[in-house]
Amino acid sequence: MNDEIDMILGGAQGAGLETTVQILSSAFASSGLGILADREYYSNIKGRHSYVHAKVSSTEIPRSLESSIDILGCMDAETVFTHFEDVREEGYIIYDSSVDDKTQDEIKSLEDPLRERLEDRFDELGVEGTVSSILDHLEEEKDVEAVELDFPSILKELQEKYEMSSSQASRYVSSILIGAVSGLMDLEKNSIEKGIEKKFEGKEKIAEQNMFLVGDVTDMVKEEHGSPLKMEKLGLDEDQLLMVNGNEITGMGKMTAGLGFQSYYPITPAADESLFIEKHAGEENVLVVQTEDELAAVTSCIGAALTGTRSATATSGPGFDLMTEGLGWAGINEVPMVITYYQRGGPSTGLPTRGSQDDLMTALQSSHGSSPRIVLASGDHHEAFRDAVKAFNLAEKYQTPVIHLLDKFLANMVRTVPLPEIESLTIERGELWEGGEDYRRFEDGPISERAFLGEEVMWYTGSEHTESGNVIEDPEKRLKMKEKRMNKLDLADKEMDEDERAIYFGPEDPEHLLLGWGSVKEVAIDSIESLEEKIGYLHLRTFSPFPEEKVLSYLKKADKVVAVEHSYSARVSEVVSLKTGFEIENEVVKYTGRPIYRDELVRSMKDVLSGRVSREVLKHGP
Amino acid sequence: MNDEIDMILGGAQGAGLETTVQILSSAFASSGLGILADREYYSNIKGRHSYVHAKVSSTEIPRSLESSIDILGCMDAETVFTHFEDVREEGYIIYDSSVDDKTQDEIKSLEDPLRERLEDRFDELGVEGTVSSILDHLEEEKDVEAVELDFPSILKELQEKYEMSSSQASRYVSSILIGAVSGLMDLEKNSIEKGIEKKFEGKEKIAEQNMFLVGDVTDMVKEEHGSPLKMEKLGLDEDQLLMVNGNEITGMGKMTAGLGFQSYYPITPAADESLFIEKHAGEENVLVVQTEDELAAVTSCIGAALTGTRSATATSGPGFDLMTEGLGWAGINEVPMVITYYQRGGPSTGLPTRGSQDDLMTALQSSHGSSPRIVLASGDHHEAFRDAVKAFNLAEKYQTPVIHLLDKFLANMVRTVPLPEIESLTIERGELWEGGEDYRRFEDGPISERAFLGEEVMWYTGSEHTESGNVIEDPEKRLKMKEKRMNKLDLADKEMDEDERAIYFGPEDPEHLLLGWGSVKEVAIDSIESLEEKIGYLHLRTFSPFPEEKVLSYLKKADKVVAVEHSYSARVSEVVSLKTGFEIENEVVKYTGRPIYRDELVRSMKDVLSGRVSREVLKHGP
Amino acid sequence: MAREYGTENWIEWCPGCGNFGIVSSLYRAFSELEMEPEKTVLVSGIGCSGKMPHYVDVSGVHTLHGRAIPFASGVKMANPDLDVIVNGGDGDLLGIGAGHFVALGRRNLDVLVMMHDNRVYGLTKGQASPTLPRETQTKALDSPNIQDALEPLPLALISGYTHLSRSFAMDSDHLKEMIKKGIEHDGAAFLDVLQPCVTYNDIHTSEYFKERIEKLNDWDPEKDKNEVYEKLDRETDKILTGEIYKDTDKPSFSERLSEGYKEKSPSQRPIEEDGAPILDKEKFVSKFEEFVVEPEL
Amino acid sequence: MAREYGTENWIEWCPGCGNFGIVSSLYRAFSELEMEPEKTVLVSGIGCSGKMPHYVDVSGVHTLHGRAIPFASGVKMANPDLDVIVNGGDGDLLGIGAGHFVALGRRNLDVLVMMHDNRVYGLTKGQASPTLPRETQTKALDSPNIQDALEPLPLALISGYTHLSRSFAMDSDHLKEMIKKGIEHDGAAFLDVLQPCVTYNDIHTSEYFKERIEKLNDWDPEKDKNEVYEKLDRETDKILTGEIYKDTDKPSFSERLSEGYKEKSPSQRPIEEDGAPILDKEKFVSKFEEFVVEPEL
Ligand SMILES: Cc1ncc(C[n+]2csc(CCOP(=O)(O)OP(=O)(O)O)c2C)c(N)n1
Ligand SMILES: Cc1ncc(C[n+]2csc(CCOP(=O)(O)OP(=O)(O)O)c2C)c(N)n1
Ligand code: SF4
Ligand code: SF4
Ligand SMILES: [Mg+2]
Ligand SMILES: [Mg+2]
Repeated sequence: MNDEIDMILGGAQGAGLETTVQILSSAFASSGLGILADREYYSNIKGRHSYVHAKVSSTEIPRSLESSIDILGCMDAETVFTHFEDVREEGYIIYDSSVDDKTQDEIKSLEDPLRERLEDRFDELGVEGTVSSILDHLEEEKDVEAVELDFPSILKELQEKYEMSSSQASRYVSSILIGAVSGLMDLEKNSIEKGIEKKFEGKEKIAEQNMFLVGDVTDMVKEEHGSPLKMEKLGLDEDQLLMVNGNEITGMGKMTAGLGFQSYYPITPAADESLFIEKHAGEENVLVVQTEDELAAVTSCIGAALTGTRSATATSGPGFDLMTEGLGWAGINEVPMVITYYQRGGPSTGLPTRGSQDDLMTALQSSHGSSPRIVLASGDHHEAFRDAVKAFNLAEKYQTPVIHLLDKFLANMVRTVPLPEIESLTIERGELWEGGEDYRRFEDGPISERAFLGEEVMWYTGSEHTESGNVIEDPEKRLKMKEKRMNKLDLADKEMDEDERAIYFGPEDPEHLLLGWGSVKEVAIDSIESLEEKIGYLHLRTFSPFPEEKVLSYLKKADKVVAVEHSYSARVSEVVSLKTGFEIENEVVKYTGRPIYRDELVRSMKDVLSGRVSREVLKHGP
Repeated sequence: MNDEIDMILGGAQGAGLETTVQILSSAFASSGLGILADREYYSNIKGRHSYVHAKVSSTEIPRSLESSIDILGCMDAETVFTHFEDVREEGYIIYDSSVDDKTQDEIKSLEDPLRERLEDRFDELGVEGTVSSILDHLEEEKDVEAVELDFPSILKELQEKYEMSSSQASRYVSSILIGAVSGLMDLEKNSIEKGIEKKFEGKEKIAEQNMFLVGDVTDMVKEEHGSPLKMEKLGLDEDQLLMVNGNEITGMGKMTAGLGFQSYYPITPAADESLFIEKHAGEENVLVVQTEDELAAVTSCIGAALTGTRSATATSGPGFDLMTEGLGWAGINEVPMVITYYQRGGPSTGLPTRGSQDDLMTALQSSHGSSPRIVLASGDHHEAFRDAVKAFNLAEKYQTPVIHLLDKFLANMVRTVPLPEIESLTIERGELWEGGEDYRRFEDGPISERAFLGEEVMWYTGSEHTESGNVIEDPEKRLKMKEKRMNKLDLADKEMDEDERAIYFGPEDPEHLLLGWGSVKEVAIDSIESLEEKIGYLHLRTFSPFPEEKVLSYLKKADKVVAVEHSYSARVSEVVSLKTGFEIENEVVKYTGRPIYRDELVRSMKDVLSGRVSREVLKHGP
Repeated sequence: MAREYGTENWIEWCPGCGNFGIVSSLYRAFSELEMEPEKTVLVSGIGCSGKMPHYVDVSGVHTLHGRAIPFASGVKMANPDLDVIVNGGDGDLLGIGAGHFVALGRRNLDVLVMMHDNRVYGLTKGQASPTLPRETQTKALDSPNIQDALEPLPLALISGYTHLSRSFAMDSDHLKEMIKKGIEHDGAAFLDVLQPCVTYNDIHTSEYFKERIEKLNDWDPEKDKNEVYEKLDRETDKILTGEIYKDTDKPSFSERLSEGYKEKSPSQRPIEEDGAPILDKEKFVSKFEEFVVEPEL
Repeated sequence: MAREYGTENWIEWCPGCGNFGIVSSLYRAFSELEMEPEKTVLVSGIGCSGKMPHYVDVSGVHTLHGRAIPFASGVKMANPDLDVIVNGGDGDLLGIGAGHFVALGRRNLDVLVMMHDNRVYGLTKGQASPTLPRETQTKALDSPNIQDALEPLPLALISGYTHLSRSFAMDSDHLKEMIKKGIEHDGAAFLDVLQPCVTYNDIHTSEYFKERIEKLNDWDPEKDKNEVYEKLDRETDKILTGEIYKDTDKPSFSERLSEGYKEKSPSQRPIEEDGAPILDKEKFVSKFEEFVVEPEL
């Protein structure tokens, strides 16, 4: 019996992988297993290779992934070629035996560099290059068991039974994978059934057909291989869980916070959040508006915020660039609005469907001139939810824009999580105008009483202005108003608990320190636990106002400090240096856009802690 | 005899001040005097108070201004109210005696905060508040001599002589000021004549009328006051000088560099550069295109650069914000293009016609993801010219965008300068494709051979790409290409002389160090010379690649380091801290948008060096 | 009773500028409509035209160059009870802001857009604006304009605005009426205001416009688009003013939204009770039911 | 002799996508026109449509979402000897890029703009694009579209394009001809290509278009704008294809520039001689004479 299984399921974009994963995850979750699943795909609608890399656990909700896997589920030959080396000793490959003879040359969607590497690798391994030759090799060298399934004939059976065309039947490949995994792991039949019903709600016929196929394949696999990967069934200690990705949980957080207006212009990996909110607008009636571009997204969001509506927009790098002028306007006009910023691989269009943490400086420094902004960053689903709420509270409390940093990893990462503790949340709207004579929007400071458009007469302008919001160029008024605004950040710095802005994980009095933020959080925590050295992880949650004292106190005590980040140059080190003058000398970075795996982080940390290198660049993941 | 005169000439925007200053400057220059003139004005077309603050010298080209002046030339009562306290002991005020009875209440264009300060001040001084009461006060307290001229009757004379209408005559006020200054300083008649002829080229009649008026007033003033401010006439040691502002000299530099295409969208204080280039396109035939916005300005500039044309765009903060997405594209596509970035008061629309240095981080960090960029900053007219040329050389050498930072101070600052040494300039186009088979734009590295569109078939894309410029997501290719690009900056860092990137002025082995960049340069140099302490000034000229070693070596040796900048938070300290970890503890900043005056800098430096304060905020200038 | 809508701010425009005519017509229109100052929002861009809100005693949002329309859209969408009027320059709305100009028509959001059509970039000292005809050389231009002019009314027509009119800054009675009609229309309204810029446009002067203006008489604006397009024929030397087009059939933006929106707009909906989210645990679980898993242990 | 214009890159589009029809028509048009690969530049935005240049063996510039037109404009202005063709999506050109779309017309720059009109945002998974009619609910939409569609051809007409045509991705002969005409036209040309998106647009399918397309016959495109506008009447259920409008009188952008430009464009002018600036000291002094002062000492 196993308490943890790692797997990759792969296939061509648009060929049904999404369905496989949804049904399986739901089955895992309702069996009381914890799941964490990363989704990797090209900037492509159909045909390119995509895969899901998941960990399932019977003892906890998994926090990070391993580069090697127990199960490789292949919808096609490309998946075999792309991932065969990741299968562990004694692992399993589920595949379509009708592609046994395929070679990589026949797979047009394979990118050239991989093709070349494969050629070299096959030479090295002395493998002929067909799918079957690879499987033979794995069996010999690593005792990997092939779960051979003849997809065409399995589908044929379905086709005949339900009188469908062969092209219709071909859409059911997803269920072959489900069946095979279910067989190997001996999943409960009714948890799979529930998953299928949920997925095909209102389409009973289709659900039935899928169930048939799953059952069929499950039986075949069990018969042939038994259920070697059956999991212990301790289960998690909750009676209700959420199964969500980062886009969804963030959207839930925003709606819980009372979001009333969300503008967006479609962009990966942010758009799904807006679509999620639109779909669930429900009786809260959140108005979600698809604007003509990001210039309009940010400015309409500001306009809405001026009416007292909790307003936000969500975007990623290219869109954010276009929002920076608006951001400055919101700053000088003290507008509480939220930009939910999902980072992806840059620069420019870069790797639009891959993850990155390379926009930290962009979020902190973009937009000319200076005005206060608050920058939060979430490291997991739980933080994303809480930060989504907090962002609005801070925006309204300090009357200033808040940037909430997330990334593609989190956006698309599916996970089982405990229900958010809504009871512990508060909605803080900051200083509001209570009525009276002669309202002046920017009276007193640093925080003025805020009235909404519609309540009083007031003026706003992007130019330097008087307390009334009218343009002024007088030097002394300029000094006063600029200071008023900048002081808000100092106030926030005083009022916001440093312990919430930087969180420490690990042993008391660590010898060394790993420093990170955002979605390196969980792999970092898992990694320090795997290292022999006494090492802790300091997790940055708020970059502006920066928790200088707390961070410095940890940095100074550590023997070696190592920054870990998805970027070329460890932006977090730059920020730390800028804010504290402390120079972090070691870094582990990854900028292929693929997630950091626990084992590669552990390995690189060993290299760094031993002093062999001061910078390590991680590369795993196709 | 004097060897230096400080003056302010003021009047309503659009009332002729520009003419006064052009003619006077030209007269000064052709008399062999050095001149430096700052231009202050509102974001307004007509009616708001504007002024020119100048220093004229017979021994050198002045480098900085003083807050107090010898001559205050007033076209109207508002000028008297605004500047009367700046006149030195025994200074002169030229004014229109017909406004003797005016009080500030009658001047609607005066901003409220100044109005309130004046009221308090008049109370303090025990002054009644009319123009004449102020002059009386100055005469009593500071021995300031009023040069009373009855503007209406002087104009009446002109009107009668040349049979014009009174509204026509009113446009000649500028010549009254010229005449008065000319009288006080005993300027050569023919140098004034030359100035007038140049200004009114092709309009002989108008030139004549102005000459008449100038002569008339000169005589009146000399008769009444003599020429107490006559200057020594040593003259400067050059037979040809340029009299230019920063926009013009930068435009000249770009044209000398071989600029072929300049796109722009009008914005203060950048637009005048483009208009200057357009006007002088001449046989070089530079194509200057007014685009529909800055998104188009930057992207059309990139398009033009791809054809091998030296291409640039010029903008300021709000426009730059809109260019950041394009900048990232240029980065990943290794496009040599130049953005001439004139900083002005921010954030947002801010103080659009006032100066600032608050956009340093914006220039360095804007645009998501990371790609190399070179950032140069000029501190005076001479540097602006040389950097304009250098920007193109570096852009082409490293095949990457270059941002050339300037600001509003320099843009509008008129100055006599030696002719640029064109003989010493080179045009370096970097590695060019020499022909052959199978061209691939991004082959080898870090610098690839560049072919122009039109020469070979090639591809560009904002996505991560292969050597051929086709989209790729392969992780290893990604690593390679990203490194290739980032390595260019390391190469530039190796190849670019640190001594040109940071220049030191001052005594050998200074005890203390003043650190600055851009247009604080000259006032900083003048100031260290006025201080008793042994202090030097380190002038930063290149921010990326940052001259880390040289800067650190100076910083470490200094007892106290003081950053000086036109911004709220001394951005240069942030950059230094980010790049070197060195924390600069003292700063003198100014963010009213008015220039830093030598005396206020000296005063504040004394405070800082003595240890009384670590931060000083300068405020002088209305 | 008529109110006074002026403010105490010094007006920055050049003496004789057409903008004075526009602001005074606006005062009059507001008086006659008895606009509530708190419920009325003037949104402007950047330019001479953009300064307008500071001179009018209703709420004012002086935004960014080119972005008045999306700012205004956010305000109006979040609080449809407000009357929202955009003031923009021709550069602002049809140059840098042309994308938003077009997009507003597609939404038919109930906002009046007034364009200060002076054919130059006033505040940046007289460059050609998108309404300046080709080959025209105004004062500040070094050579004749090489870009063609956009025709604002046909562009608005194509974009989907449901109310189109034109008026002249110096004809206060007429302009006032057009402003009123624009405000009263339920949907996206566009008002092209011919505005002399006395400082930089020495061609399209007050006299120029006066000589060419032809007021629409007996013209029923509820016409087919083709007819309107033809009527606006630019080849003639006449400039039509008046209410040119009106479509009351096309639903306005808020009519396109759900019932719930109409009842309680985003700005009016409560979001907390005693500091706790309205969306409490129970509501949360039922709202997001499809994401809730109940493990069977 | 016809050349082959394909590349070796794997084509990313979904099987059956209309873009295959577009690219193959482009190959054919290029072959027939014998386009020189080095002198031909395809400029695209971001979207499924934006990937096009990678599949064509002429120079390709795959730019930013919405900015294909200004990128292309820079290329063409700096080197007018190149043939420049823009490929953009409907979102790219009429959503985020609408401002540039309009501005290109005002310049009448000699560029052909081909719009892949699939009425959805393909690459971002099927949101409504600006050409999707209101109340239409395509596959990926959660509720019917609430924004009106823009009409691309009337918009281009108003904007000043001097060549307008429409074709259908699945009618290769016709499309090829329209591409050729667009390339051959001297001035800004716009070609609206009806393009089925088989993955996200289940309404405007190949069949949908086939049923409605009416090819223009006996239509002389050199017509008055009013007539063209009327012809394009959107109320009918027909979709006209063919060469709809052509104006050869209006000077193209390069004709509007100085003689010097025509002789030597920015990309062709030498800027250095042996590493020294062409603008040497002597030339500098005479060029900037007005700024040179010769102090009389
Ligand atoms: C992003 C940006 N670019 C440029 C400017 C500079 N700018 C200020 S006003 C203006 C144009 C004004 O012209 P118009 O919109 O026609 O208004 P007018 O002054 O004529 O009323 C420009 C380009 C700016 N403020 N912001
Ligand atoms: C500034 C920016 N915003 C958003 C995106 C995301 N994006 C990529 S393609 C696309 C829309 C594609 O639609 P369309 O232009 O119609 O092209 P199609 O895919 O339909 O051919 C969007 C919004 C982006 N790349 N850049
Ligand atoms: S520049 Fe023109 S538009 Fe601007 S205020 Fe002056 S006259 Fe009016
Ligand atoms: S999503 Fe639509 S437009 Fe894009 S490739 Fe697929 S079918 Fe074509
Ligand atoms: Mg204008
Ligand atoms: Mg599309």
